[in-house]
Amino acid sequence: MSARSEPGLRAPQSRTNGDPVSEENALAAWTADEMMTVAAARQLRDGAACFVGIGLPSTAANLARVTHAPNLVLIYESGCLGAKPDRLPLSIGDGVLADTADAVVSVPEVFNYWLQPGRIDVGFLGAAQLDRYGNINTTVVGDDYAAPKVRLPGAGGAPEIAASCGEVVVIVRQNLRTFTERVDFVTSVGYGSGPGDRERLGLRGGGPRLVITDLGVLEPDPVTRELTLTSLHPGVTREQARAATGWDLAVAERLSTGAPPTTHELTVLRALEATKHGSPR
Amino acid sequence: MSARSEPGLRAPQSRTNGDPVSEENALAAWTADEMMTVAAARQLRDGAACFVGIGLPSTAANLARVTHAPNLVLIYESGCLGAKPDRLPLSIGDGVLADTADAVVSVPEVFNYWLQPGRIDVGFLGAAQLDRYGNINTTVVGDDYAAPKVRLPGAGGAPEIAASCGEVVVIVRQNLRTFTERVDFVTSVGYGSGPGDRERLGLRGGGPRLVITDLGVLEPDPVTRELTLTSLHPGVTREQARAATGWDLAVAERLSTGAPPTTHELTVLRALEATKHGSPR
Amino acid sequence: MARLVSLADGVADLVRDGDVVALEGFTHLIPFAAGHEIIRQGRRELTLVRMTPDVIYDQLIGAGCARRLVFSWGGNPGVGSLHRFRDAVQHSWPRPLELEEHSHAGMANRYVAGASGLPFAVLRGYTGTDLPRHTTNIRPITCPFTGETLTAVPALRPDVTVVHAQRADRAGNVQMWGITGVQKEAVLAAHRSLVTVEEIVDELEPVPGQVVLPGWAVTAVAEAPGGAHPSYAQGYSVRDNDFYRAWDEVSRDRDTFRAWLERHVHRTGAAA
Amino acid sequence: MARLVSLADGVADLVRDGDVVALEGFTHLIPFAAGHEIIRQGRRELTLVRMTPDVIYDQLIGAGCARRLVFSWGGNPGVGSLHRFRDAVQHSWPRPLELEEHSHAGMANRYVAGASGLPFAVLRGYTGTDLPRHTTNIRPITCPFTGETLTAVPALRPDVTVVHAQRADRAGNVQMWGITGVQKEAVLAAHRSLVTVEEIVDELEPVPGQVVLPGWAVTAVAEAPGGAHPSYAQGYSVRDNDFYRAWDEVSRDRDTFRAWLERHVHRTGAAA
Repeated sequence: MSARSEPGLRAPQSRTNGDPVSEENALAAWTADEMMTVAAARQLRDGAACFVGIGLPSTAANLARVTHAPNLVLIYESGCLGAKPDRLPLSIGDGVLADTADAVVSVPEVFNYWLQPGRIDVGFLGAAQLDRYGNINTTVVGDDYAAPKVRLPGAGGAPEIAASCGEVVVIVRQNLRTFTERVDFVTSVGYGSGPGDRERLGLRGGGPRLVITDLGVLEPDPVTRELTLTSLHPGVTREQARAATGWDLAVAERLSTGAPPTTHELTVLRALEATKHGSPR
Repeated sequence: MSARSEPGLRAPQSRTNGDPVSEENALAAWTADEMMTVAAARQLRDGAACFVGIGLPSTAANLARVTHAPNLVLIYESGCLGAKPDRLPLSIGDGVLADTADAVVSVPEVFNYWLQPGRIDVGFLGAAQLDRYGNINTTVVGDDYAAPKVRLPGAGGAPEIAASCGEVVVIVRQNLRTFTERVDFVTSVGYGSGPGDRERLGLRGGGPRLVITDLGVLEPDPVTRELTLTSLHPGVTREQARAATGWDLAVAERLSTGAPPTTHELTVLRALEATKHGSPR
Repeated sequence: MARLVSLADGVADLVRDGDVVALEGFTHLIPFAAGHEIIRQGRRELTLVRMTPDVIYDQLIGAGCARRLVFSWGGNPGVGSLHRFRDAVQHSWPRPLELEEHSHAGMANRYVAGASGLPFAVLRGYTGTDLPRHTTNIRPITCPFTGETLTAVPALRPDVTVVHAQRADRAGNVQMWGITGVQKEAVLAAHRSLVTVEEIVDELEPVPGQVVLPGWAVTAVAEAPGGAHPSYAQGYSVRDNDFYRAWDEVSRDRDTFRAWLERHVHRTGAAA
Repeated sequence: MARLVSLADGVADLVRDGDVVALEGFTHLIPFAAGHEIIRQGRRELTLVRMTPDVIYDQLIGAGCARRLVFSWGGNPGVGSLHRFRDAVQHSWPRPLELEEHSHAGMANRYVAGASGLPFAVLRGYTGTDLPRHTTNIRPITCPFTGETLTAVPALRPDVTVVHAQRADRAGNVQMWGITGVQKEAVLAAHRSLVTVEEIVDELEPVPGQVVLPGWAVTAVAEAPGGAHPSYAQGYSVRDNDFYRAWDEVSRDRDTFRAWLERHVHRTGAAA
């Protein structure tokens, strides 16, 4: 049940409300990452087909499946279609995914027959850097590709997930390192440099519909395509969000506040997280 | 045990030698089709991978497998790799092929991963018409494609079998209907219009190595690529072969005579044929 | 999730006059029952697509359902020619039949392109043959890396694909095994799909060699036990080779064919 | 028929200095034992190819075997970054590492093209990303039917592909099941192939979800029980997630890594 926090993440202190003396208080003392995961899970409608990356996306998708979306179809790039894991996989290829899938297909098939034609409703992506148009970098930090400051894992399935899914949901912690004016490398295209770019490029999926962070939720402006803060998590201020963004963050006129995690959501999420912390049976 | 003969086939009478009074004589009284099948089977070396069409090619390949080539790998376009049928299939998709195969793959896979890259040593083809360069027609008889004299089944797998297998063996009854100066439609390319044509077309397989008929065996001249009669079945004369050919048939200087079917070959062949004449168990 | 429907409702709903229709099945698992229902419901002006149009397409063509055939091998497997197909091509009976003709490799790749959401597929094929003379759907393409010339064929995107499988569960997940041919590609390439099955079960027991089509990728599933006859469903039935042999005689003559159709298709209702 | 060999002999025979080598396996069935044998035998100047270079490639890179990496995602799945990979890219330790970088879809299709004997593959991919700026191996291609622009990538043809599978029989027919990734394509795309297996058996009992590679399409098979550890072989072992987590610490420091390599690879012989 340890909260996963990353060095450098400026976790808003306001969100660990008080001393966890009772079980109820312990549940109430949710972390920023938990709020982010719960907010992401809530966005998944039952019955949707969802292309799931490992880490927070997988946690959120499984949380949704165990709570409000029992018929969510989880698709992992390892070839597992309709996986129904009873514990969180550590990787996209854990045995529990193949064991519980409706079908296990080859990796070329999952990309060619399932992702590419636009059969997947929702693509769930993480990001190391994100810009105001939802373009994503997971390749290198630094201006020089050949001599990067930080070498990141790279593209994986993301470029085509971002291109082909009906819509994309990005889960990323919001801070000056991740929310940058310009990504150092475009690994996956959001809205390019603005309106009409996806169409010009011939990308057939809808692009980022939501960016869910540890501070709140951003949505692309319907006209300018610029990511706009539309919702804050409980206890977070718009100033905190703007201070954690490397560009002049647009804020919606009607800025809502998300509901905190329910006891049920937290209980299920923590039970799921607990299954990840050992090797599988 | 009925001999399959086709109306119009001029079966050389010399080959039913005498009255079948004893069992040995009965075995000795082989038909032209049996000789053709046996001659084809003998050409298959043990361990080769062989792309098998239905009918005479399938019969010959299975005869080879049951006699001298137990490790012959039979590949059917239905996706059965390494089929080991204990009876002759009527179609390329009989259940016995899937039941006995090393692997059953999809039809796209058999063409893309197995045939196209040149993994198959021998392609076994039939023909409705054949010309002096081994080009094959199985599409239409008559000059006008749109209003054919006879509409034949068409290409099936043959064009790419002829293009991609290490070598091609053609089994066809030899007569003026089949051995034509010019095929009415090139369904599958042999040597095109002569030396260098396969290379110019970029066909990577070796092309027809043998044409086995009910009269004898033809092989392409190493220089001119023209099919040349190199062997006659027992009891057949070169004049019969030339009379059954719609062009001026080249005959090898050293024209050999093939060995008649052995008792073992005939017994096995007839046992195989008998398995084809009912519905499977 | 696929809808569970009766065969009659499935055909009424999903197969429409003028459609591009693929009934696939490679010797094994041929959707005969669905084909007969299409004949019974009197569909017209269909473009029939199939790698191996065999007896079921001979029946559809003879019954006058088809305007056009896109195919790679039209015969009675192991027996010989298709007489209704021949009669349509050679004598326009009961109506003219346009042909678009390919090789198996080309047709298989056209379905693959359709299933993959690509406009075309690339293969080594057709080179030197007379096939490209008769359609604009076979074209050269140059490799942007090696300069080599290969062959391109356009994607097949049927309006509706119909296949037969062994089993489905109540969510419409479809399971087939044995020779599964190009059925997965044909279903995924199509705008709509109808799968007939030997039986609908509560749970799909995994089987070696199985291909599973998730229910959310299938439009409708209809139970049609024996729906592949005279083709077969591995684990449920064997191929009725005698029927295929007998078809040669039945189909040779127009009147014999019509009588057969009347008796064995029109006067036989679909499973409810 | 594939030759049955010891792992040491198989690597000695089939993996050569300067080769383009693909060790494939998608989280499941990663050929760790074979990778360790490559390190032990001191192979140099390899071009390593793999969709998901993870811990085994981190080890090969850290051990100095690789000159170049062709890949689409280089991380420790579910844990984080690969420190030896990073150190090679950022600080050229123990030697510089050239990169050629793709997406998963691109890499998978490159193997498909290789397995299919085609010089290139077509996909909807890479569009708008910065990936094409850094390699000439991603190019536009125009559909000859619709005029649409798509992306082409060249075939991968490794000199040798190494994979791990559950079982083989004595003729070298290989059977794997569970998540089988891109292994079939990687083997068929290669000029030579080495398959390590959990066990060699007399007869391959069919298993649901199996992929069978015929022995005549494989160069050599070596028995290497547990040869996927810390990855796993479905039906034989489970993924050692603790190892993957611990690797983060082991690999962070060059000396700790060297000590680990000495103890767990160099001082451990291959299975005979």
